Amino acid sequence: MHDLNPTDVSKETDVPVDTRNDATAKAADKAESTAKAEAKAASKARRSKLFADLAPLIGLAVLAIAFVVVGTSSGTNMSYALETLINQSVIIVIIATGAIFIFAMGSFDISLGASTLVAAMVAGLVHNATGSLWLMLGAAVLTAVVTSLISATLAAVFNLPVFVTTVAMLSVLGAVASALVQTTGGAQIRVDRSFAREYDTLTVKLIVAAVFIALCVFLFNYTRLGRVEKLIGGNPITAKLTGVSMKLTAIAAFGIAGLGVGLGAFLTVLRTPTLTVTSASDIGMNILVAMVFGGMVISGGPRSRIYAAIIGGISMALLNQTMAIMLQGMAGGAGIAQMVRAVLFLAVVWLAASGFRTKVLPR
Amino acid sequence: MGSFMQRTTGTLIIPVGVFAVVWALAAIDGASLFSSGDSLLILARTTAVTMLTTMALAINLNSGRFDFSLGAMALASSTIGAHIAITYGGGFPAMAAITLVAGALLGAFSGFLYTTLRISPLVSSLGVTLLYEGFAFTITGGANISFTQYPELVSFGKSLTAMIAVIIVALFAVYMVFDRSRFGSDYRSLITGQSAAVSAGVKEKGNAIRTYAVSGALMGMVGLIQASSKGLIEAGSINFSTIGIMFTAFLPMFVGGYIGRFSNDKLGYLLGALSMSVIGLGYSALRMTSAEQSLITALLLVAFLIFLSNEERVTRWWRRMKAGKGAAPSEPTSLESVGAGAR
Amino acid sequence: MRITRKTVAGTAAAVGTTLVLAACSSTASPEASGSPDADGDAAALESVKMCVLVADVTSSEALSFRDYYTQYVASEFPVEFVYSDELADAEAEKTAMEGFIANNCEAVISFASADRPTQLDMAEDAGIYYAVATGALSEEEYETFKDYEYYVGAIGPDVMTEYQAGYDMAQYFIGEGDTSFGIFGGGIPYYLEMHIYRAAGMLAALAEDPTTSYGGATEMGDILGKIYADGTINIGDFESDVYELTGYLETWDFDAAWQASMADMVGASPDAILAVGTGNAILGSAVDGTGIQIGDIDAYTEDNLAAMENGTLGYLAGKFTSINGPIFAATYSAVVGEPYRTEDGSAFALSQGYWTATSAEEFQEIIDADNVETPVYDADTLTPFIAQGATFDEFADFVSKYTFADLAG
Amino acid sequence: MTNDVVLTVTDMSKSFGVVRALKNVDFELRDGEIHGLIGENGSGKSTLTSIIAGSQPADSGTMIFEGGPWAPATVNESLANGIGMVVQESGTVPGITVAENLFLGETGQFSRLGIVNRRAMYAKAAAALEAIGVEGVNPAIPAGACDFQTRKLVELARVMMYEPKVVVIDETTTALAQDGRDLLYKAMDAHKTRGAVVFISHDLDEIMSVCDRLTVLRDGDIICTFDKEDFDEGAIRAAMIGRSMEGHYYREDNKATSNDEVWLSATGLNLEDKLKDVSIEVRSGEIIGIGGLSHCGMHELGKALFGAAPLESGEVVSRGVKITNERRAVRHSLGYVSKDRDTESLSLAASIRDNIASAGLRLIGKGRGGLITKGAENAYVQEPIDTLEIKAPGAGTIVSTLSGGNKQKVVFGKWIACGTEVLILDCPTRGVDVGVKQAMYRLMTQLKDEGKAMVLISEEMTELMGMSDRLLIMKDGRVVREFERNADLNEMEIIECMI
Repeated sequence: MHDLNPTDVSKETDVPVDTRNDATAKAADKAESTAKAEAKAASKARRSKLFADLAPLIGLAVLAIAFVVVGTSSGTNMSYALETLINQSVIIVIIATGAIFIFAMGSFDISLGASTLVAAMVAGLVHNATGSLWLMLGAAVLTAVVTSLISATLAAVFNLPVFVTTVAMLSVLGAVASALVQTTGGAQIRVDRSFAREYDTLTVKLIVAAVFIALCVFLFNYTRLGRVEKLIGGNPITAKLTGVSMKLTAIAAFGIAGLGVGLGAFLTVLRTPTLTVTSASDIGMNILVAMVFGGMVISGGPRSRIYAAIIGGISMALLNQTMAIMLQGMAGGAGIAQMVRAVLFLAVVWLAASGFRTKVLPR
Repeated sequence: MGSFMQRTTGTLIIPVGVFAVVWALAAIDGASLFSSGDSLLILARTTAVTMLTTMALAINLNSGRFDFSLGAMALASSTIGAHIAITYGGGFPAMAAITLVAGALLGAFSGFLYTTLRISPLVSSLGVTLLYEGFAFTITGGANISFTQYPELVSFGKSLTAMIAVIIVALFAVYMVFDRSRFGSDYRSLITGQSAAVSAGVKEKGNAIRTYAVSGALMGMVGLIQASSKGLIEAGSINFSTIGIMFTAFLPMFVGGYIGRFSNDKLGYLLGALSMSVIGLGYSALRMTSAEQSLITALLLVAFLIFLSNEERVTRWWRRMKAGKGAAPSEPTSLESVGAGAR
Repeated sequence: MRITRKTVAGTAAAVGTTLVLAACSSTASPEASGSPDADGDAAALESVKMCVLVADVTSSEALSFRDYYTQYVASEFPVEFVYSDELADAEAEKTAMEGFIANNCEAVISFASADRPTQLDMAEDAGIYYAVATGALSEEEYETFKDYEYYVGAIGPDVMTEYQAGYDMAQYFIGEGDTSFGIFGGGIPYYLEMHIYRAAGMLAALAEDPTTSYGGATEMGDILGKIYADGTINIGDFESDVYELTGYLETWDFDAAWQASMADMVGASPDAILAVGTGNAILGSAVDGTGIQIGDIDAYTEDNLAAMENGTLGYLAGKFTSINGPIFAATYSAVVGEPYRTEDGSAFALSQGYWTATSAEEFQEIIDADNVETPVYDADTLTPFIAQGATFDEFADFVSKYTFADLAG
Repeated sequence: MTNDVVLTVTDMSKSFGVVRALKNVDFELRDGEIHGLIGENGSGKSTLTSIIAGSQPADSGTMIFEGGPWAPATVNESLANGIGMVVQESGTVPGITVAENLFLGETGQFSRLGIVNRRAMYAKAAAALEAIGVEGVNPAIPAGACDFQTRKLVELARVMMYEPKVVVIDETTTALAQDGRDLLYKAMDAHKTRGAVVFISHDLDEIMSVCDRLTVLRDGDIICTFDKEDFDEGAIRAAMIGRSMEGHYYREDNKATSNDEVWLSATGLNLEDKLKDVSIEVRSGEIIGIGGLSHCGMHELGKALFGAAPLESGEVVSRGVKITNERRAVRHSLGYVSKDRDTESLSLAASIRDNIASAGLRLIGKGRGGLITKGAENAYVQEPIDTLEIKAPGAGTIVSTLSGGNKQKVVFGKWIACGTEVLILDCPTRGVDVGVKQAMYRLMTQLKDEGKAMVLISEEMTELMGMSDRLLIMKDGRVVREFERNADLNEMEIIECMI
């Protein structure tokens, strides 16, 4: 799942590189042509890179336009629709942004949806027991971070492939969730409605999102953590031989992702105070789609972008709403909507990957 | 290679061990694994389904290609098959044939998308999953396909002989295709020597598409069996609700990879699937809730992974000595490659 | 791949075509009946946009209900129905509600019960009418919401009706002289309320025999309590000198363990299998030819008819196709300004039960009497209760006369 | 040897982007000769041979092979029609059997209805291996289970199997130990009776002893062709470099010097069969050379000294600190340059900036509470880029687009920038051209003068002799002999104890 295997890249540029090798210190012309060649190659790389980075934004723009056009033409209440847009994307965006720390390292966590549910349930139970908002928040974050760290430590200590570890985690958490529900001796964990409504406001959501995303952007772009994660994602061996501790980095990454899940779970409780074993069932895959939609390279590495989750999350919400308006309640509409989603998804990914092709097929 | 004894032991220790343990547990609980007359049928049927799924997953994962769309292919192909068979008649033969062909085509298309778009296979499989789920949904408008009025279409999944036949034929076919055929040796050369093989003139794109097609056909068979054992097809499953089946294939896949070191990984997938099915019977004999079941299965998976990775550590030296199986064709299913395939 | 104008064009095309495809298919939508500007602030009497929350879009029951609304009612009344997608959980319900509100629905008829309170609050805040078409609010929920201005009310089997349905089913088979039973508990482990009450009803019916009890419990309350505590049914706890509980199955996992349990239940060849729901769909092909009869609570569909004809389905309690006619009438009436309120001015909570068939003939009568083309709740029957000044009591009386005898007899 | 020409290349040119890899080259290969091609990396020899062998087309020019026009589309087509090539980087596939490797992409010949007849395949494979004198290799075992040398010979066998008229052997010998080389030489000699051999090598001595004629390329031009009788090392080297090397290529002094304090010491290192009770000491201002055949364990030693090998026993101490893993190593200013640059020392998809900064992120963040600003980072990165003269449009350039030499400079830059005191260099000049090589040697000398400690692991004897203060020779995981730097070191003597 290495997006561009180092070896392949070198293969592709092998011969030209060879012929460019002997810039003997004195042979000026040669040196020049070498520089030129590399300049050319580099600027080409830059161009395609730029385009690839823009692709998700283009997608976002197209979708936004489509949304406005379709919305207005079918008399949609746009202001409400806009608010809805935020409501529906903010949780995904938060969790996915945290998850980018995991994916940047080339790791893959499929259990995020399940841990969101468990964290939300614990938070709900805690609130019902204590009636405190802050304890509930704390419980959500704590639970999520702990579950996340369990996967991380399992994988790190026994050096298991993270993905499969999280596959196991997925079903463990599922079992935990149904156990938690059983404690209430009922179908669901219910948090007091009026309490939830009181805090289920745009302000709360935007504040939580802003704070967490700011933190992530800072850590990812302005501290060592983000850099070493991209390094690991790009080439784990090199990272190790450059003195990066895989285990510690992994644990840090999963910690942050856990924090994101915790906050997401917190908002989930506020948004839907009735939690069942099926709650948050879509989140796990949706954050994946959101990230990729936003231009995240699923196998991580230098091209990881912390903003991918935001772009992708909003794009998806836009798309879903547009489709909902257009296919209002026609039989099989959901199916068509999903097929359209698939095509757009593939189109965006294809553009985002353009300019990073290799001779052999990507893996 | 190891002696015949070692190989036999290595091959059989897991299935036999599992059976012994489960049987003992059931006995302690005063229950029997084969309480009802259908137990054997169920054993065969679930073994078949798990084995086919495991193979479908493994043949691509060996090449570092992760495929979320397995369940979607099973769903879409069986929906197509059933829909046509019910609308235009033709009975079970038609339904079976169409389902398998549809599966192969869906697989090939998935491979075509991946090789043409040249994006990460995992990502393209996400798109394909959405596409095929949506497709199946659109065919029936989201309604389940029920066979209550067409019992003849679902007799197949109730026949023990049919299920055993499926297992044998599939096993033989997959073995011939991947271990003995020209396609197979190209396929295996691409696994560990992608660039070298390509520069030696192996057609990677075509090989990949064919592999996906095989995987699709296998899942088509899965869809067929499930349709006939459930008596309905839940064509309304969307939003990735089909990916679950893939997760059931991991443990048997690792078991298969382990067994493959001693004999052949394909045989390993069968034995792995068999072990899982026996455990399944055990769950029901011990009357466990589905929560308990998923918990235990998960713990088994982790435990086995831990065993594998540490066994790798401990026996590294030993394995170097008997370098024979060091990088045998079956090896890629061991942890490293899944690490690479799905870190 | 080098990025060329071609690439971009290609992609643009892809995006374009998909959107177009979607657009076309939307115009092809069967629900696009009624004038195009039906929605929005167009005078309500002309046309009403009603949105329907459905948790289940795949069962034949759900589909027949849908057909009654979108094909019959929508053609008889100036109303446009907009259906939600399948709603897996509370989040999905909320998302769907948001979509409805954003798209100017004037009323919501809800078949989704994951989080009714939230739905009610959202509807009240948005000022659109909200009606419960299946199940009913719990006591305290009703107390909380009965005064909501935009809460129309609920018509449907309340939990007691569900309990009764289970009880009647068991009684029927006992009457047939059956003594050994299997129980299909469906969503009990998910604490699906109606399934739990139905199962409790079945056990209570058996427990009327003095030697019989479920873990010592013989009364509805105790039995319910035990099921809620266990989250399942343990046949080990079933004690009786007369009856035998030979097997129990729940959920729809279809995995090895589940299949084995099902095989056990069928293999024990009880006289009958009492299903809390979807029994024929799940077990039909398994019991086919074993002589075991299924008692089921489902809908009057072709599949179930076929099953009853070939004898696998012995008893069916089911909602008839047009059962949701009255709630539509009440909702419509409310939208156009004549909501029904109880004498103390609160939203109504009316109960309706099932129609039962124990033979292919009865079954046939029922579907002849009530179907999408000629429903028992047809336009003429419903019109008097839509903004025609009918009182609440008249309406309640109209709703309470729901039996086959009342409507088709 | 007969003198009739088997292959003529006329006026051939090939460009990659703005780089002209071949400039109107004329080349002539005679029947029955072993024809050497020599020149610096990228002088065009690989490009020329790869065109001849069909792995890429020329931009212009013509080829005549055995009287007919020659323009193979693929390697396999070329092979099938009489010209085969054994390439530099290993072309075998580990996961499939030796036999399947021999018939890679060609297993069709054994298959009926798509099913491969393995017995026939193994038989033919065994025959092919014996034909080049390789015995005791079971064609049914996976290539991955064979040692590197055997795999190389399998490639050779794969080519020879087709009994091509012309065989191109591209820098294969670097991978071979003496016995392997002998097999190769034997095969080449034997082939002279059947056709001609084109032999590419960096090893001047080797090429001079093996070849009948040799052609020197430089910057995509053919400079001149020597006949065996007028082979002269000086002349050939001059022709290669196109100038007499001014200044010294290696260190100027002939004396072993170092400060007193020991900066890196390893005692009793054991690692499987790779390292057997190895102990070494490196002092400040000292360059320790470590030489041997490629599988003598010296590369493992390099990793072990950096804490990157799972040692069974023994310990590595640097200035009082026990080096137990890479992290500690870097924390205590050790640096490691791997011999596998692209896979172990660089993140190819990342920029020069990211790569150089990667080892010094803590330094960049120092004093800012770990905050890494663009400015600070650029400043940190720019210095090594300038001092090492890394040629690229900017620090943001993706490393994979750089030439081998510049890539290696980036690796050095990474370690120099973070103030590494102890540098472990594993084949630091592999695949690097003379110019960069010289720069590297100068840099090493400079670092030595600054008092840094260095371990230079290399397969190039001249380089080791030219740079080391002390030279340790390893064999089968043991240090067998130590040489002190002095004017009259005898290369033959050293090579003796390697083999």
